[in-house]
Amino acid sequence: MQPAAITESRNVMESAAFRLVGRALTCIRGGREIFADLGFSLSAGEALAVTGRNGAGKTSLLRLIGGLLKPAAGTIVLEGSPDESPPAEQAHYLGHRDALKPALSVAENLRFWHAFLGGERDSPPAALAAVGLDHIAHLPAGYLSAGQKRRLSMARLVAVRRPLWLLDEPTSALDTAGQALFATLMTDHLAKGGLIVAATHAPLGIATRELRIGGAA
Amino acid sequence: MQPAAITESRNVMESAAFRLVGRALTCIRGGREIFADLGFSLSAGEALAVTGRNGAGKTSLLRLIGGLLKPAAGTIVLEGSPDESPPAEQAHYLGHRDALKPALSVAENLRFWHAFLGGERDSPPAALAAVGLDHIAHLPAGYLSAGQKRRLSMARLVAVRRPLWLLDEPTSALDTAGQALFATLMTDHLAKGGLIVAATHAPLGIATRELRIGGAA
Amino acid sequence: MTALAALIRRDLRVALRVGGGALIGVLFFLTVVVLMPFALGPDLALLKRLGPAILWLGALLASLLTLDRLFTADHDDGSLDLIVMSRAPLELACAAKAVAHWLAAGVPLIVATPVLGLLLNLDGQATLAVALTLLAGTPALTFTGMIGAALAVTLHRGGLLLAVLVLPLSIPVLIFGVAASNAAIAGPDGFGAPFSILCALSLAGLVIGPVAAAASLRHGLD
Amino acid sequence: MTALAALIRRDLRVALRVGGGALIGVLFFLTVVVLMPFALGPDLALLKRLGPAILWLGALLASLLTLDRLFTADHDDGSLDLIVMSRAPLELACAAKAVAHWLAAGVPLIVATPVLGLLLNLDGQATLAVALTLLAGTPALTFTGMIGAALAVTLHRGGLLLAVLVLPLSIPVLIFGVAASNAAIAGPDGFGAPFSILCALSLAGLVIGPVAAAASLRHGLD
Amino acid sequence: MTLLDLANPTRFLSLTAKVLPWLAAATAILLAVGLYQSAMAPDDYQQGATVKIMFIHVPNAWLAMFVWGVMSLSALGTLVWRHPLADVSAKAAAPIGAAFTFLALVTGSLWGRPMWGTYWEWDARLTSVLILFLMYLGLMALWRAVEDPTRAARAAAVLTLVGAVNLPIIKFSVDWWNTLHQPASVMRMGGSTLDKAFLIPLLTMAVAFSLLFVTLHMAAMRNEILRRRVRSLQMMQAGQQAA
Amino acid sequence: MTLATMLGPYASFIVASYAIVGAIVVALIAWIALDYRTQKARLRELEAGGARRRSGRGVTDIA
Ligand code: HEM
Ligand SMILES: Nc1ncnc2c1ncn2[C@@H]1O[C@H](COP(=O)(O)OP(=O)(O)OP(=O)(O)O)[C@@H](O)[C@H]1O
Ligand SMILES: Nc1ncnc2c1ncn2[C@@H]1O[C@H](COP(=O)(O)OP(=O)(O)OP(=O)(O)O)[C@@H](O)[C@H]1O
Ligand SMILES: [Mg+2]
Ligand SMILES: [Mg+2]
Repeated sequence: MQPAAITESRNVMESAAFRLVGRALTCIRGGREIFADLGFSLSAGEALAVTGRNGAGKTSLLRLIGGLLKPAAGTIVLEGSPDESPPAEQAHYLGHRDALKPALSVAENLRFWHAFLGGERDSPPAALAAVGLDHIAHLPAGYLSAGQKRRLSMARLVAVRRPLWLLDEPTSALDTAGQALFATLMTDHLAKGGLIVAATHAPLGIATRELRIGGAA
Repeated sequence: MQPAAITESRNVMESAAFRLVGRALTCIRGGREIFADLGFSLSAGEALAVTGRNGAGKTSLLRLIGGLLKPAAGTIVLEGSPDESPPAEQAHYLGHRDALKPALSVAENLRFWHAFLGGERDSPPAALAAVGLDHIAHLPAGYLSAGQKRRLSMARLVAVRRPLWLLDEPTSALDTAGQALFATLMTDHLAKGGLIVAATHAPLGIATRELRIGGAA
Repeated sequence: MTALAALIRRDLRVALRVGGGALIGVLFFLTVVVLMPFALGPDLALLKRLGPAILWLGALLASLLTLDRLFTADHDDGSLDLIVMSRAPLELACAAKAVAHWLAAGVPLIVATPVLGLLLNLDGQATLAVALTLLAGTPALTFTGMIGAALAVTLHRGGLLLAVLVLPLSIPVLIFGVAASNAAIAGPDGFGAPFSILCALSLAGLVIGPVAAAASLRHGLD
Repeated sequence: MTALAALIRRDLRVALRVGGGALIGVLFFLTVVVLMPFALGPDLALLKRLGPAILWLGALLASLLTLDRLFTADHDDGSLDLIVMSRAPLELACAAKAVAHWLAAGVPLIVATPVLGLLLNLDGQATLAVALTLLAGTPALTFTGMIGAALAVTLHRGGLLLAVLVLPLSIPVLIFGVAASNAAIAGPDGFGAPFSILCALSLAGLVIGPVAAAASLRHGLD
Repeated sequence: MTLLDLANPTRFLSLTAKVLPWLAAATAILLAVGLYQSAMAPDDYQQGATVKIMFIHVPNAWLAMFVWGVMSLSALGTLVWRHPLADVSAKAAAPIGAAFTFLALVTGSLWGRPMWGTYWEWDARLTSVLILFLMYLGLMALWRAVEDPTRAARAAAVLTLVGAVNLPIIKFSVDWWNTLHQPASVMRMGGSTLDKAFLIPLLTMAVAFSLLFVTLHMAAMRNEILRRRVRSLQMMQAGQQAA
Repeated sequence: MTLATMLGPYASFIVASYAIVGAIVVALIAWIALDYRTQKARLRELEAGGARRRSGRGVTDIA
């Protein structure tokens, strides 16, 4: 379907000085206030590790940035974005759920997101190889182990280029080699001027700034 | 529904010298051989950490022990079990999926498993308190964060006593406090003569023997 | 026993709270009945004659609509693993789930019958007879449908394929259900035979359904 | 455009693979039609008269059987988050999903109509007319059903609303569909009016459905 | 050669390779004889030449039911004895059975038009054959829908057995239902006293078609075994590349 | 004497039924024969590619 890699020389991430800024954010879910008056700012090439206890609101913050939740107060903007598009359209979201269809093969799943997400892209087979899944490209995604599913999600980050990565406990289920691989991918992304916001309980293996959300549970 | 705790003084785990033994196990899934000729043995009070790369077959091994997969060859027995019951009926299985109904409240979910699984039990509210979820017992389980869901699954291990725990990456999504809490729970369980088989990529915080599965992906 | 009661209670609670299944069933049932006058034209006598058949068709199709996620929902959230591993025999657990489903989706249909009888111009006694046959026969629909629901887990399949597999299995129930209702309307004589066959089908389903479903679940998990 | 085409292709592929393939749709309608004589009795004249209603009921059932998880499936596996975040307008993405659903569940019915017409003893022209009304009307079923499917995601306890909202919405479609088919069978005169209403319903659905679904998805995610 | 030998697929392959040509030849000869006999058969005083349809209609109808029986036995083999050849046999039989059922329907319809004046009647026997056909198609869809043959085999076995219980019920209930509503408008010659002139070609054709089934079934089973070998080799190659 | 006169007024039905039976049977045979060829070819291809069935797996190897 999507034959070869689209490797333009112009690179959005390099050309613009991105800054992701959240101001005075309040999040209310199910009638309960999760956090209030939260602010942060992140420049191109930086990674932000969002930490906090279970139920503190890390996932909620990522979903706010991705536009999947609306803040009760406050704003989130991606400054320096060339086309005034909302952060969601500049972002990859890697959540707990892998966005895979078990009935489709590994390659089909990736090809779908590759075609659907659009924008600047690399070739799906190369992305599969990058995450070490090329030898099982023909298997139905339903056959994959937990870590293999995670790797397939990671392949999406490689196949489609987006400046902002929103990662929710990205290394869970990955083996040691997988975690190292993922650290390399993130380092590459940052080196190209990308931004990363990652909710995590474990060290990510890259240099990060930390945003600790209070809250309890 | 299930009113109070049933705390008999007789304790199955203490009374019998359990041993979980797997011999010459071969696992075939989807026509592919995952591992072959695997053996292990585990005595009461011991924990076995199953490690290996993504797709090596850790989850598959746990499911074999739990009777959820049939081995292509080999046997798994729980020696010293008082009533000749298969390992599955003596086991708790904590998988990736949390076995929770989002529409039911936290307390209702736990009460259901408490009543359904039967056998020796502790009171559900006490179990909720033990995993630090008592203050949100009335919330629908669908509202929980990833770590809170995991804690609710852990509560099942506490509320219903089973000698054998099968844990698939049990600490994923838990915060530091949660991991420490879980380590305490496991230590208690082992001290009472329980057995633990845990697939994991991260240290569990308890003393374990290790079973490394070869394989790749 | 507590285990099975707990399972029934949980499934009922989920069904009532999520609402979907049972209500879709009843509304679909209603739609089928409402549509008929438009399809048949203003022929009241014909409508009355076809009443039981229409109600039974509605019941059959409605149960099909609500059954397909009976086991898949539990499979998807991991509950099914624990149910299979538990000390309660899987056959009984399957039967318990079927009972809960019937209470949540079958009973509302029977309760709705008198209202729909009005729409179809059935008189009181006829409506009662149809409701009675539904009471005796819908369990059979649930139990045969359950086999399909279990296959859906085994096969990782759903939707129309399952309907195709299950519908032929429920034809006898339909035949005897309609026959018993028609007999009851015509007079009390011919009612006994088809009605007892209907009951027999439900009883047979009570045995075959859970056994077949459990067999298919046991072989099919992975 | 590539994005939407990819979405349609994926949904079609999943539907065909999970549902068992393209032929299953045809088989499903065959099964539903074969069911009818068992309930109504082997009366060819009656079957012929009910033919369009039976076909339309089959269409409604097929779309309901597969519609309820149109968005919930994507929500449960996390795809929906990415679809909402993507650069493709959500309205168009919803429309694409509806198109895929219609292709998988609606088109097989239309293709199968000639076979079923034979079994129901419809003559060639009548069969053609029924197929035509299905072609014009089934999109309306899909598009109204889509609103309910989107609500099911938004309101976690949403099956309830799905049923309450969607089925009444589809009753007019059924009524006009059956009316148009019956008119066509009776003679060419009365066909125009109900048929144009049917087309209007489909067109209105084409606009309202995706917009309403997208609105509900946008506000409802959490 | 014991049954145990046959259980081994490799043994099965080599054995059937020897048997198959003979079976095929016997089938061809018997079919030719049957066709000749039916061509020579006299016209029926009532049905005229259309009675010739009987010689193909009845064998196909018999086989349609017989094949489901074969599949039911295979299903037992799958579920009870876990016999791998039983899966293969069940899967191979389904399309052949469906073809015979289809032919029974078509030839019956073509016979019905001159005899009853209609291609299709919602008659008891006809309807139950149509259901049988639908069940065959459903089963084939099931086999096709699932890539993993062992997994499909068990599901198909459960369904085949439930169908085997169900078919007689349908047949019986439909009979009952027809007599209730209206007397059967079906004119049957009745299997009772068939003239020798018709009986002999009919029986020849029946035997010929049965042989045809055995031959096709055996060949299809061989194909299925090969297909599974291909599959397991492919899987193993994927595994080797992974390692 | 043509076929039609020999078979009476319903010749077309008789011929059609024999023809359809013939066609379907031939199609079945052709399908099975073709299937055999393709499976054989794929097997040869795979074995040429170095894949080898392990011996001693006996009965399970076809599953
Ligand atoms: C679609 C239409 C038809 C179908 C599906 C059908 C089906 C069957 C079946 C299943 C049998 C085997 C029943 C048994 O052995 O118990 C059978 C036998 C037979 N059929 Fe048909 N049939 C059809 C039309 C006809 C017509 C039109 C005629 C002749 C007027 C006919 C004459 C016979 C005869 C003579 C037998 C042999 C009866 C016997 O063995 O006692 N069939 N048919
Ligand atoms: N349902 C299935 N059908 C067929 N093959 C499967 C299925 N599930 C898993 N597999 C395959 O079995 C192998 C082992 O899977 P398993 O889930 O046991 O791995 P794991 O060791 O738990 O990996 P991870 O660390 O990623 O959780 C994988 O290669 C996977 O592709
Ligand atoms: N859908 C929802 N509706 C209402 N409340 C919710 C919902 N999802 C989560 N919450 C609540 O919001 C709070 C924050 O949840 P969130 O998922 O953001 O936590 P988190 O920091 O990601 O926790 P974890 O470390 O466990 O993943 C929790 O207390 C949770 O109960
Ligand atoms: Mg979280
Ligand atoms: Mg695993």
